[in-house]
Amino acid sequence: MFGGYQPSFEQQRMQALVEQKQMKDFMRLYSTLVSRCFDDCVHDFNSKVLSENETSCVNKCTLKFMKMNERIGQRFAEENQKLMEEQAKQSR
Amino acid sequence: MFGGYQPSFEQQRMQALVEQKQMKDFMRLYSTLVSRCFDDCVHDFNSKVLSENETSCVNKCTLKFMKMNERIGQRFAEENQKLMEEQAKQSR
Amino acid sequence: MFGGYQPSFEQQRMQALVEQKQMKDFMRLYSTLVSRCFDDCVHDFNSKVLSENETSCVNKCTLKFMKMNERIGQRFAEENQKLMEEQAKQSR
Amino acid sequence: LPGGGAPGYGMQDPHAQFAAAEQELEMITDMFTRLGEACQKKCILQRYSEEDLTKGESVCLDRCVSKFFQVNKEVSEKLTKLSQAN
Amino acid sequence: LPGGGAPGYGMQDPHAQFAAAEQELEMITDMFTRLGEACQKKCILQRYSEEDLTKGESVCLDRCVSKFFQVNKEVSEKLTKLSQAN
Amino acid sequence: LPGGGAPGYGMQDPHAQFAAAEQELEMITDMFTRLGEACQKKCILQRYSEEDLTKGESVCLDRCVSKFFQVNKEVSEKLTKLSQAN
Repeated sequence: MFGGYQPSFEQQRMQALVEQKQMKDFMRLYSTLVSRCFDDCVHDFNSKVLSENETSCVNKCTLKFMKMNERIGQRFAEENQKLMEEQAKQSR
Repeated sequence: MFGGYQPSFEQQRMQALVEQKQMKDFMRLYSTLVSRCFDDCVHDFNSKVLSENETSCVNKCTLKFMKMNERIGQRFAEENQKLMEEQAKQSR
Repeated sequence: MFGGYQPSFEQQRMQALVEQKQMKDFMRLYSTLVSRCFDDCVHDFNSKVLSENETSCVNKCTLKFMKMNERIGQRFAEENQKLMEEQAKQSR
Repeated sequence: LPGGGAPGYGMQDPHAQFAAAEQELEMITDMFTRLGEACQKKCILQRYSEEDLTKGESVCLDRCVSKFFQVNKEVSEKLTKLSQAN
Repeated sequence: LPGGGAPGYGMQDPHAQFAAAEQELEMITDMFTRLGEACQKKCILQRYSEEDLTKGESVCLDRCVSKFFQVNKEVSEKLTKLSQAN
Repeated sequence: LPGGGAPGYGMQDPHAQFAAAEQELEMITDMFTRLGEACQKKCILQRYSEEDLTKGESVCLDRCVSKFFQVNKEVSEKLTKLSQAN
């Protein structure tokens, strides 16, 4: 496939690509989480310090977001798997 | 312009860049389309299967989105053309 | 750190990266500004030409956006600085 | 690396291969992000009164993912038909 | 490739050239995406009762694109003035 | 450049170094963009009756940035705890 290249070299490079992508995805997830919990929990700007209620809301928001994300991730992987199997069947 | 490089080589590379970009744009368009039609057409989560009404809505949504996109694309190209001509005139 | 590479070469490359990033950020800021001011100021499509009111709104919107952005940028830099100092302290 | 005996920058060479693989990853990630946004909007109403997903929210999320994939399939088939008609 | 007789990583070398070309493409695409979102929001009200654009929607889209470019021009001129004033 | 005596594509080589630096820049930019959107939404109510920030808007923006960083810190600590618990 990669004429003149050593497979192992290309594989390393591909793996680095996947790792970069995962890091990028995590960062995107993280900043989505921060901005969403900020949006939903912080409404009062008469003070520059988070109130106890706001802090508690942010903590619940974080946990709920992670659980939601995990559940969606599982379903997504299952559905994606099904899709790939169908496509493999059709291309035979 | 590219001292020491063969133009044809650079041109190939530039073309590959444009093709990658087009593929990326199409993918962005596609995922925008899916998420928009999902948002606008699917509201009932008492079932895990699309109803007939939802399916019909998704189909109309897809067609309407593509037509809208085509029309905006034409106008965008015209306006962009005008803009470039003006800029070319000013820089003379 | 970069065994076998001349630092100055790597530094140049890093600087080019930072410059590209700044250009990209400016472009993102710019297109955010245009679409936001369009969204907030243009509501009438009985004509294809901006009215005086719309033009005036766009101008104020542009100025306000830039001032907001500058102020947020200053605060962001300060808070980011504090954060880095705390992290440096913790990792000692 | 580019140059030497490499075949240029068509789809055959490794640079284009990586770009294609990167784009596929990008596509899947983008879809996942959008699905997450869509299903949060549709299913997570009473947001942060408690930190666990309620039973109702969980079931809604499952169905939401399933329906999102069905919409994906409908759109994909429609676009295929359109491109064949032209 | 970089190195050899290449002039480093300033705007003269091909890497930077490609980066600049890529950014311009990126900019135009970004604008187009945002314009599409804006004009859909402004013009496509009764969304999916039928699959064709109505006459009203079509005219609105045309004007919307035209006005979007005018806003772009206003903003661009304003920023130019601002940067010259500083 | 890649190949020759280079150590492959792990975190040690310059390509990965640049990628990491690029991602950190990306992260900070992304945060800044989101903070800007969030604080505009929270603080700039009466948008364009005048071109200057009002006193109230300015104070609100300052507090908004401060609180955004505190939320960032809370989330970061919570995730660290979660990852240690697993």
